[in-house]
Amino acid sequence: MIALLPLLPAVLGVATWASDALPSRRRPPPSALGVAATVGMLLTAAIAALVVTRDSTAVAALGAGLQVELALDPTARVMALLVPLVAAPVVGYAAVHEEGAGLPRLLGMLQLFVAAMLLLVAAADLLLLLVGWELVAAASWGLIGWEWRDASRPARAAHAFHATRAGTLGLFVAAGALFADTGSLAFSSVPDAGAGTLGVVAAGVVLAAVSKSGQVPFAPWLTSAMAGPTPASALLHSATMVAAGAFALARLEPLLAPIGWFGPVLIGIGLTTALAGGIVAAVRADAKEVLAASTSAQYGLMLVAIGAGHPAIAMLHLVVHAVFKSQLFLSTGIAIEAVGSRSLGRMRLGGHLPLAAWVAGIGAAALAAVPPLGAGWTKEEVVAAGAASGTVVAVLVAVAGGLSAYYATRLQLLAWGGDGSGPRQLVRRPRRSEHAATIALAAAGLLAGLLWVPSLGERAITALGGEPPTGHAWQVVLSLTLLALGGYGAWVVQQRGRIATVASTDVGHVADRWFGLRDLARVAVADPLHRSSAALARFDDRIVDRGVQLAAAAAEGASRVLRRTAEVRVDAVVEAVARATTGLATIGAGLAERGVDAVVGGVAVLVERAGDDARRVQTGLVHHQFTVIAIGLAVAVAAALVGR
Amino acid sequence: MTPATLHPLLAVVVGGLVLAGGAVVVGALDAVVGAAVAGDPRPATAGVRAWRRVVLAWRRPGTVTERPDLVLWVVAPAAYVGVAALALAVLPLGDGIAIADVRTGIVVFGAVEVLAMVAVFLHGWAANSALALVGAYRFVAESLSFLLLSMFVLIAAALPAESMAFGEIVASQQGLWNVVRQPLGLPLFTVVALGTTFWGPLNLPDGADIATGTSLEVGGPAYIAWQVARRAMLAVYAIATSVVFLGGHLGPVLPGPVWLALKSVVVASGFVWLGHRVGRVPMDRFVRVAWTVLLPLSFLHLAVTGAVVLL
Amino acid sequence: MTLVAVLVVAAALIGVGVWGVLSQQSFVMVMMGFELALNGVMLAAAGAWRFAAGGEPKGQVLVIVALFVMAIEAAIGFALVVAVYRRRQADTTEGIATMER
Amino acid sequence: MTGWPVDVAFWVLAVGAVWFGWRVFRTDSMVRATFALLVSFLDVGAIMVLLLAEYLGVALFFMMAVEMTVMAIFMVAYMMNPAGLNPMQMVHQPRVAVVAGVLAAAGLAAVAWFADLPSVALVAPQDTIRELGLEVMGESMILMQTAGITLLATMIGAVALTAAHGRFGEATSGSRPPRLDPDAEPVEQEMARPDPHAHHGGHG
Repeated sequence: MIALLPLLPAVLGVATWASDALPSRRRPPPSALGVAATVGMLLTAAIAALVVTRDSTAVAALGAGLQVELALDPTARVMALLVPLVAAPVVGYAAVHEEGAGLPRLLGMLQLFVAAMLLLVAAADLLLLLVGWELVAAASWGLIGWEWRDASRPARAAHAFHATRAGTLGLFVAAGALFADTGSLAFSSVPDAGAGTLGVVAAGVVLAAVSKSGQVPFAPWLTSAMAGPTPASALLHSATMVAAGAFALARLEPLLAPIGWFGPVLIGIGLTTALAGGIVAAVRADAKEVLAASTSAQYGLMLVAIGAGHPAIAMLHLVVHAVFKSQLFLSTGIAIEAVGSRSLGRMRLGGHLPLAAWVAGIGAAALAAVPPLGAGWTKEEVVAAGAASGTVVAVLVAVAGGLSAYYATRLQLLAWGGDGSGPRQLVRRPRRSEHAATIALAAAGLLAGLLWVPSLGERAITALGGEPPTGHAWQVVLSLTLLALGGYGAWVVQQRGRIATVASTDVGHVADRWFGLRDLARVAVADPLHRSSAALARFDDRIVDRGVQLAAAAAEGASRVLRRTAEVRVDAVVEAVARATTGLATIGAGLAERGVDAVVGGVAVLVERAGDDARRVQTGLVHHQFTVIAIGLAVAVAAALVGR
Repeated sequence: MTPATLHPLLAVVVGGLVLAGGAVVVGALDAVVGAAVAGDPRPATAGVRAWRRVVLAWRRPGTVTERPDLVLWVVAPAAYVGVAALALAVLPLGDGIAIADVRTGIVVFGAVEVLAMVAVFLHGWAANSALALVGAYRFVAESLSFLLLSMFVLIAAALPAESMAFGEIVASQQGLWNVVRQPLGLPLFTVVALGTTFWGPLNLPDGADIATGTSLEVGGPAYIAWQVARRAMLAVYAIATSVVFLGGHLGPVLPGPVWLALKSVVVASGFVWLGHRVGRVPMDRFVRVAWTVLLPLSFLHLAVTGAVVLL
Repeated sequence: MTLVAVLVVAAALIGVGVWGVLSQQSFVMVMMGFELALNGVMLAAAGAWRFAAGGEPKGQVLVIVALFVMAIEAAIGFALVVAVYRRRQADTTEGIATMER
Repeated sequence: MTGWPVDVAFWVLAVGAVWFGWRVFRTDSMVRATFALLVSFLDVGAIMVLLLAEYLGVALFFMMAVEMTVMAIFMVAYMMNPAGLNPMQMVHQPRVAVVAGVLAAAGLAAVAWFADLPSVALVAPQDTIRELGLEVMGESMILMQTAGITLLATMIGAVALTAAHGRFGEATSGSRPPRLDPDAEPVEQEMARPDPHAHHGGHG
């Protein structure tokens, strides 16, 4: 049963993609594909519901002592339901929003993306987690680079892929360490691991999760991921790719919490990202990139909750965030299509599309964590959870909340303001089904407001296996004040007409570039890589080669000098000896001269030939390289024998 | 079933007799069936009259080509007969009578087909003559196209027997012959048989369209040796077909070897009849059909057989 | 027939293979050298399976893995030969020196 | 299988395997070289049968015969002299190669001779084929699956490398046909588009 969870969307995805290969007149129309994909996602959600109620598990032995297990714990149950439910409107939206030849591929990959995420969610051991992790990354690469004919897309897809893959190495290390220590990869075997191993596992998981969830210092990849089509971004940011990091941490938190540094590190990373991401989101001029930065910031808040020992709250925030963020992406997609540009400076569509503006407003309010909405409640809980780890944490979370109010208001005013400064006419009017998708998600977001009902909210937390944190009135007052301040600030700045131009100031410019993090990545990783390889090549060219030539020349010169001095000396000897025995002396001198001469000349020739030989190695010819490999192998074997 | 192995000396005698006799019988059958198909009023005498053609062939002149590989030229027909003998060795000739009923029977048979390909290639190549080389190339392309198919058919036959030995395959047909149980097997294996012996419709390497291809340059005795080798191989394939699909030596009243001989003669008649009735298939069409139709069919055959065995 | 005998024959095959790889100019001949060396490897593995591992089934699997390696080497090798010949008209190791320096 | 006939057979086959292996690189015809290698493989396959690895030995026959035939065709296709019957010698760094080969053989033989190898002989009679089958379908399943995926990747890679025209146009675009004299510059005009019907079916 549980195996169906990833299998069904995978099969559907492959089938959808395969329809691309049909001759064009027998290819199903986009609407049929969209309906099929939506129904498929709802079906998957139904299966998820069955699995959750039946508590189904599956175990398969792979041989060689390896076994894989699929099972859902409370954290995973939420995700298993959330992923297909969010994906359903998104795939439907994608079918009408994105047109063109690649639609079956896009829909197929979206479903494969969901399948990979569900595999990751249902995994009960590090091996399957790793498989899902990699598949999610691969699927996101395919989605970001969907429009591969535009040359810049594959490059940005590769950036996102490499950034997250770099973190995945951590997961490999964690799995390796766990297997080496306990002989098993199951999550349940983590407590059996020794303290050192546990540390390695935790470090690996944190590295992987931080990279996946777009946290500092990996945050900029999320902005690169914006090169993908809007539905892909909506899914990637809400329930699949980015959520994987926070999910993995929440799922493993009970096992890794005994490590002393685990909580503080997460809180540190989370807070830094929440603040940095907030500032970036506050200055970006590209609508989708604003949302991307805000995703980083919101996931930062989740990491804070996990670090504070409240994974349940993090999961609730993740769920609420998934709903409103996917909705915001879809709404923003409408705006982008309507004006034909992603720049916030050109939008202000409130006059043209009042309905879309109102729906987007609900999402923006949720992003700002305005009280009657569910997101407001979860943010207050994060503040309360943070307060348990220190007042400073709570205050900083509240400040991050204020920032989110600022950028949410800014986004809403710029994109959907109705002051009439928008475009004269729209490039493309949104379809009805696009509206339907956003409205469905917005309604779900409004429904989440029920969390404010005290008993319901607490029950939600306990259902996830957590305990409600004890909040204080001052925290609520502080965060609400900061929230109001943020929103008001954005409005004031907008009134003065400067809101879109912040990016042109120095501070804004720095923030716009992710505080140099992107440059750091380039400077710290990419450039050194290129430069060191270039330097190595140069070294090879100049130093090694030159050295060999110089040595040869020097040896030759030295031999010449030697020969000359030798001649002089020998002459002297000859003269000295000649006084005694001229005949013998002449013979002796001749011998000595020839001997020394031969030795010196021989050395010179040898050195020169050695130099030539050393240069011959770099011919680029395969058989010479084979020879070198053979010699190297022999040396290695000899070394192994000697070292025994 | 007890390990069925003849005494080495006896095995050599039996093997030699079966090969030689098989070649003669196939030759005679070919003549008789050919005459019947052509409308000869007395086809039965055609078998005797065929000896006259052998005598004529003996006088066929050979060609002295530039720098031929004489060793391989002589070795090739011998190798072809040798692999035919190897194939014969793993086939059970009666209940408990076999030259070497090894456990890897079908793998050996597969190896025989491949080695036959090598032998034919060498025969064409060693002559150092253009058309003979074309024939050799043709045979390799043709062979590669049906090799996989042959393995799938044989594996399918091995599945109900749960053994790769031909003895077990015969034993598994006690109740129902494979020709009924695996209806696709016999037609597909016929393609393999005609292909490996380059007979009739699949006589591509020695076809008249390239002036008898690999046997173009060889003179009388060598030519006869080559033709005898082909006929011996066809006889072995007739026996193999009977063993795999027609229950081998199984049958009432008569002793096992007689049953096998009867079935093999019927199968061989079928083969030579096909050779006279069906025209030569163009090279490219055969290769295309083999890869795109026959190979998927054999997949299907194997999958269905496997499913039936599991159920 | 002892383990040492089998291993010595395998060593000889590997040695001949190495000689072939290093001395031949044609790509296909170089591949033949590799195959001969792998032939020795398989023989050594089979010998070890028979005489030193007591017929442990995994020993036979090792030989099959060597067969896989050989198949992959041949397939990719031939494909590379075809690709290089198409691009550069090169069929000997001297024909491509683009990796020089 | 034991006794002096087995020993005699082993040594005959062993000498044959090495001798034909050596002939591969000494013969002047490419096709002869390929089939010398095939004989070397067949000898090793027969030794495996003697070693009771019956299935492996026969499978080796099967695989190598196909591979060597394909190799022979490649040799002929990529050699200048038609059919590869005319003598030719194409070697380089002969002394280095001989030294390396002798050293490799001597070193490995020395290891075989002097190392203290474990000695746990197979207890005959044992059904090694059935054991292999159970191993492949059980414990080593993951290995087989990995190998299957790798082979699939190999097929795709080989087809991608050899495809005459792909996503980015003709494979021969930009390349020039060779002159008959191997040392001459290639001719000026670009390669003609290959006839898609000209090349024959795949490999075994």
